[in-house]
Amino acid sequence: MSALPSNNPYLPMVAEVVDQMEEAPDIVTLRLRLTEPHERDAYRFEPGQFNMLYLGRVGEVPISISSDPAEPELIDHTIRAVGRVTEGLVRLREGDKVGLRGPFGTGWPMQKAKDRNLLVITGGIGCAPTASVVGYAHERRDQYGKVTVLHGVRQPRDLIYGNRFDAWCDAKDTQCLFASQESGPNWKWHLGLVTELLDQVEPEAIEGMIMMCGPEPMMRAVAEELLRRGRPIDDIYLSMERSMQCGLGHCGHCQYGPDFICKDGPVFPYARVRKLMKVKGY
Amino acid sequence: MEKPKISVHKFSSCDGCQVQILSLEEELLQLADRVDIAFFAEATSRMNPGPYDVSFVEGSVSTPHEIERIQHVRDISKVVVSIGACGQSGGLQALRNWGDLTYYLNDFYTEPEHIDALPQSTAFHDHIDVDWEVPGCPPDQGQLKYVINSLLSGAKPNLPSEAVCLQCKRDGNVCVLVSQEQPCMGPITRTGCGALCPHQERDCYGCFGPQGGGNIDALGRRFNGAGLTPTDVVSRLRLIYSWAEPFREASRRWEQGAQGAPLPPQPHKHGGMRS
Amino acid sequence: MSERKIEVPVLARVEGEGALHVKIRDGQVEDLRLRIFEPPRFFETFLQQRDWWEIPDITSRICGICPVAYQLSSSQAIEAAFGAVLTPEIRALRRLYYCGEWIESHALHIHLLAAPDFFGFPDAMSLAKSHPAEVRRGLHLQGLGNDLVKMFGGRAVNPVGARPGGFYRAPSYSEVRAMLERFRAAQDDAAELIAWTAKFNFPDIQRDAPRVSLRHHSEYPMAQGNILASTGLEIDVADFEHHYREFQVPHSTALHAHLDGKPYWVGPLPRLNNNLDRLPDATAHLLEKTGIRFPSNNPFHSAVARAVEIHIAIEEAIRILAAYLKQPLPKPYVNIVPKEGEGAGCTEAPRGLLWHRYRFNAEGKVVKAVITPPTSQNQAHMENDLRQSVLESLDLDDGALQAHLEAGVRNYDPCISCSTHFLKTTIDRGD
Amino acid sequence: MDTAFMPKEGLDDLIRQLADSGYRVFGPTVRAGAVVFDRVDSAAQLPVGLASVQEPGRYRLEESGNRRFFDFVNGHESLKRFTFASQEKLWSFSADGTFQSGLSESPRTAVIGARACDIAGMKVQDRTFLKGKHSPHTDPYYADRRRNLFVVAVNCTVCVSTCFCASQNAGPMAEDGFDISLTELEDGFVVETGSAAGEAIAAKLDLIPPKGARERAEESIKACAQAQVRYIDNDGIYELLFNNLEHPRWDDVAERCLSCANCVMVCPTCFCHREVEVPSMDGTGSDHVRQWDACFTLEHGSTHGRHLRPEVRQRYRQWLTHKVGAWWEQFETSGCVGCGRCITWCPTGIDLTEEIAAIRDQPGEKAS
Ligand SMILES: Cc1cc2nc3c(=O)[nH]c(=O)nc-3n(C[C@H](O)[C@H](O)[C@H](O)COP(=O)(O)OP(=O)(O)OC[C@H]3O[C@@H](n4cnc5c(N)ncnc54)[C@H](O)[C@@H]3O)c2cc1C
Ligand code: SF4
Ligand code: SF4
Ligand code: SF4
Repeated sequence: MSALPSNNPYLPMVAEVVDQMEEAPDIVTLRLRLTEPHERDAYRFEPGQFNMLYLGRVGEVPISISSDPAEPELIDHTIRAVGRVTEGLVRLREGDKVGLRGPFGTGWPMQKAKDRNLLVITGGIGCAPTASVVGYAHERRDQYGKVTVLHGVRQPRDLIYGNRFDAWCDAKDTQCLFASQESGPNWKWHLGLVTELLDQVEPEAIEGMIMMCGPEPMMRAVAEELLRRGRPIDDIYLSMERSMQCGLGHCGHCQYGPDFICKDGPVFPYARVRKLMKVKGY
Repeated sequence: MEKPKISVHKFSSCDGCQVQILSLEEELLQLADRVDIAFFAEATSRMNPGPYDVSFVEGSVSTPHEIERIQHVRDISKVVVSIGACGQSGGLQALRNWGDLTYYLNDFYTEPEHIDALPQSTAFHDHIDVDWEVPGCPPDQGQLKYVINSLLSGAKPNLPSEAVCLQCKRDGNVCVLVSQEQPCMGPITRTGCGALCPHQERDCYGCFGPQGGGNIDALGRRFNGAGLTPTDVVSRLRLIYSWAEPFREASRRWEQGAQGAPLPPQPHKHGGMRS
Repeated sequence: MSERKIEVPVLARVEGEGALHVKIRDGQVEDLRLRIFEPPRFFETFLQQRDWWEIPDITSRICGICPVAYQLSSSQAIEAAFGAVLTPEIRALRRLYYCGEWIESHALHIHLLAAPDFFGFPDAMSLAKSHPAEVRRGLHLQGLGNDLVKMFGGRAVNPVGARPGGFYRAPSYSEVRAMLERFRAAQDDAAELIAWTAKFNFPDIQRDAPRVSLRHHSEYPMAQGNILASTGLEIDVADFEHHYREFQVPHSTALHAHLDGKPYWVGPLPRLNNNLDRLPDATAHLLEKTGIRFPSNNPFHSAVARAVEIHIAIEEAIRILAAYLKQPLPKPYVNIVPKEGEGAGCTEAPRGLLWHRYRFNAEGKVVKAVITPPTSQNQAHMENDLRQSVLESLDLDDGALQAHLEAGVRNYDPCISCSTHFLKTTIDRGD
Repeated sequence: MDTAFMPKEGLDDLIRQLADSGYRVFGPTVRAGAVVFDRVDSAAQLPVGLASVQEPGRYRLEESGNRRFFDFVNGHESLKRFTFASQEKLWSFSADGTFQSGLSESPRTAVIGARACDIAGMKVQDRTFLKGKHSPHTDPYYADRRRNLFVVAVNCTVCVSTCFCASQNAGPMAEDGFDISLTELEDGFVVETGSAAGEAIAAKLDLIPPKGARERAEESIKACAQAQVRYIDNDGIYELLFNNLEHPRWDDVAERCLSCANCVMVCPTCFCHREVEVPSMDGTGSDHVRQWDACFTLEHGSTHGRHLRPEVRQRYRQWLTHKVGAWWEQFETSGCVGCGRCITWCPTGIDLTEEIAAIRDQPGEKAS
């Protein structure tokens, strides 16, 4: 009989929390480091990829990598506590251990976007996948043009990514615009839909590579608006989210038309998913 | 760190849910090491009046006094977990909700005027906010352990709401509905038991309550196709979880009249058949 | 004039919820009530109109502690009503199934409910710290009994495999073989358990009352036989209602039951006392070695009786399992053809006689159901016992007296949840 | 080895030889009125003289009137349960933060009576679970079982009303993917080998030259294919279904679908699974377990506290469009091998071939 395979993609590696940063009341960035030196040395990722993080005795969830691929030893995950596993993950402290499998999936088209402006559109509450894009471009300022970030929320209190947005707004050649569907005290930005922000940015921004992450109806509305404005569909990318159990294209939970979001995505060209996104309950 | 204080309280019930805890064998001792069993009348003479971190409540609410008691338990407990069918739906004894209490009292008691009973046997969530519900008559020990362990780890217990059929098939059972026309409730019943009835080669009778996304009327039509009358269908739905909303409402629909053609349609006519 | 009151608002380590009130005046028991506040659940009423085949699934929910007893008494009554006769093989399987419940229920009672009293602990979890091996042995026996029930019914509480006429499924060869091995391995544990319980520090008391149990011509009785009283009365189970009477007594809220006009006693100790000549040899030998003289009228010896019955059940299970391996059963039930009629059934629940009677219409739907659980039968005798205990122990302080009385209640393993019509009594709202 | 012939009695010998060579031998046996795979140690345990009558939502075993072993066609179980375990521990976690793989060399297992559609189903699952053109990762648990599986195929000479393997190019004859294949005739079996392991076992059997048996066997297999009444028209099926995602037929089927997932569970190609945590009561470790899952459950598509597919029609549509449509895009094959199990074992008798045909009959319709 042949020997058992040594390489088991279902088996987590061990990672240690080396830093823990609170972004907002229920959003935490965990900086992780693989404990095994050879695993650490071999680990590489791209912006937009994700890991499966395992919390002992509780469970495993997909979380995007939000740090810079140039420093693969330190892997950041910005996590919002929404349920069983994530609520436990955000309680972890320096020195705690988690299981880590990854990286998985295809990332943002950062090569294709070289020398171009970037239009990053996010929605909902805190959108980690796009953070990696902005961070990546900021680290390589000479390779990318202007970065424009449009962020839409339902109500002002959903705008909770405070520190990070402040840093982005202050960065060179970066513009941030916000929209809220409902008004509230001290809301000084746009009142309305994130699509309406497109009127407020300079035309060159819209000419850039477009990368989106957020609720599907929002992404679809923005993408369709951009198409109406004559943007080519090939310039529009978005990151999708589905339930994922394995990250390997085996468990079937993220099966989406002809794709598995975990391996064929999570970042897709809009053209690939446009038709299905229209269908309720797909 | 101080051990979390847990308590177990009984209301109108058969005690079976508590027995599921008492029969955890070695694991009962392990649990006792990890928590302070502050109140559990059936297991210990120590009776700490509270407050508690987690209270497990068994049974349904069927007397005025029980309303007061469950409210008190809620007041003195951080987390309240209802265990079992009675607590989740009023239980088997909610069958009386379909009739008239005075009939039951007169049928039963020589001096009914002295009996303190509410007209209906109801779930805890009808009276207080319940944090978690563990289904089943009785609940499954594996699910109970999972919930206890989750709460002790500070994690939300997510129990699946799918049909019994999935576990039935994982276990390799033969479908008694398809192979023997037994009126199996598995397709509309929530998983958790381990598909015990089909394993015993009999029909499921719904003791874990309605599944999350089932189609009760279609199964009723299937039973109809297997020879059950609408009255029989009502009776299938009105057993252990008769007062859980999906079964309650569907049984009312079936009481009011037919629900369309029996299933499956015979003989075959359409489509992918070479004639 | 002195007055003492013992109030036990919630009896601990009993099954179900009950309370005990005692009022002592001038050295006399003025009032003693074992109060049941289990709310009514109307089982007998909502059995009406249900189909015959649903009954065991419903009655098992009366009591989560002895569901097998309920299923089997129901099934017997149904079979009697419809004239169905079991084959000897199916009857043997039923006995095997019942062995599981006896073992499980008795082991639970000895270790989790009763034993802590004899060692001065509040519960078995504390007892396990000083007597880890004994408690673990007990829990494993309990588990073994549970697993035997599970072989037939998937789970030990409200198992699902029994039906009128037998079982839905015959256990497989491999299940039975594995079970047999485990039972053989448990024989020593059961023997040691008898010796262990016999050394408990028993109060020396005697309680006289007619002992009532089933009596079978050759076996230790479980689910077959006549009803026998130590007074000499022996009747068919169908005649039980002619001798048995429930009635109310002044100054007590609880309903009392008499057999031929007298309080009586059911449960493991009366059963053992009545059937000492029906013990398997190995068990009889072990019982003799305890040095306790049987028949015994000391209710505390119920703990030994339970251990003895665990041993009997293990011996019996081994015998039946081994026979089954030689001849597995193709069809595990006899067909039932419903007809109009009436039938009674009676089996020995771990805590005593459990008697059912049903009347059916021609379609096999229930017209009337009567269920008489063991606890209600013991009620009158139990209160007499406690009354006597109070008088014998007046010199104890309140705490010790209460503990003594509670332990006395536990001897009967009253199963309060199953007090179906044991509740046909007034719950006095004035108190 | 050339084609050979094995008299009836040889079946017992085959079982013995497999057992003697260290395999756990599974074969078809009768339980609860149907055929299931169970451990066997003699041919007497097989369902000799039984045939299955299968219709939508109905399965019955009846006397076949002859003494053949394999006229029952199939039961609800396929080879899937031998390669893709319905529940298994992936790994365990200990309090010290380490992980222990749940992988252990699986026992060598021989299965007698796999049908062509079962083998086809296994080959479809290979595309999901084994690294290659269609999958970037090998599932070692699957791979290990797959490696230790010895398949004794049985070519179908009779079929039931729900069979349509011919339409899916998946049978009734197994072309490859077996170690030994048998075709049953009145007097014995035509035997072929498909692997070195198969050769080794066949060498120990008393085989004789087939004479005309091979031709007779081929005849009856062909007749079996021709007797099949159901089919799927696979022409442009991906486009057909994905252009009709709002077709009223989805509402129609939702009236009948119980959302019980039986179709998924019995399908030899469905591979969805979920991972669950089983923490130990002593508070130290836990097991990470996976089990078969299905797109018919509410939880399957739940994200952000909302159900992705709250309606039955959406869940049925997810299943069918993937199975017979998107599968072509992902795996270059249909996800349906025409075994008919989902038709027979659907409690309400939903027939996917009929649902597809209904959409094909009136494409482009929109739900009102
Ligand atoms: C590719 C990918 C990248 C992700 N990146 C991030 C990230 O960087 N930061 C972050 O905070 N979250 C991210 N998520 C979402 C995150 O995986 C879920 O919030 C998490 O799985 C919820 O698990 P839980 O156990 O905490 O909650 P549960 O208790 O399981 O569920 C809480 C709620 O979350 C829903 N949920 C469960 N699984 C998922 C899932 N896979 N996706 C979305 N919702 C789910 C449930 O339906 C439930 O309503 C990502 C998801 C995907 C698929
Ligand atoms: S036997 Fe019942 S639970 Fe099992 S698959 Fe059939 S319908 Fe579902
Ligand atoms: S199969 Fe159904 S009735 Fe049987 S135990 Fe499970 S949920 Fe209860
Ligand atoms: S979809 Fe149905 S017919 Fe096709 S392979 Fe699966 S179970 Fe068989």
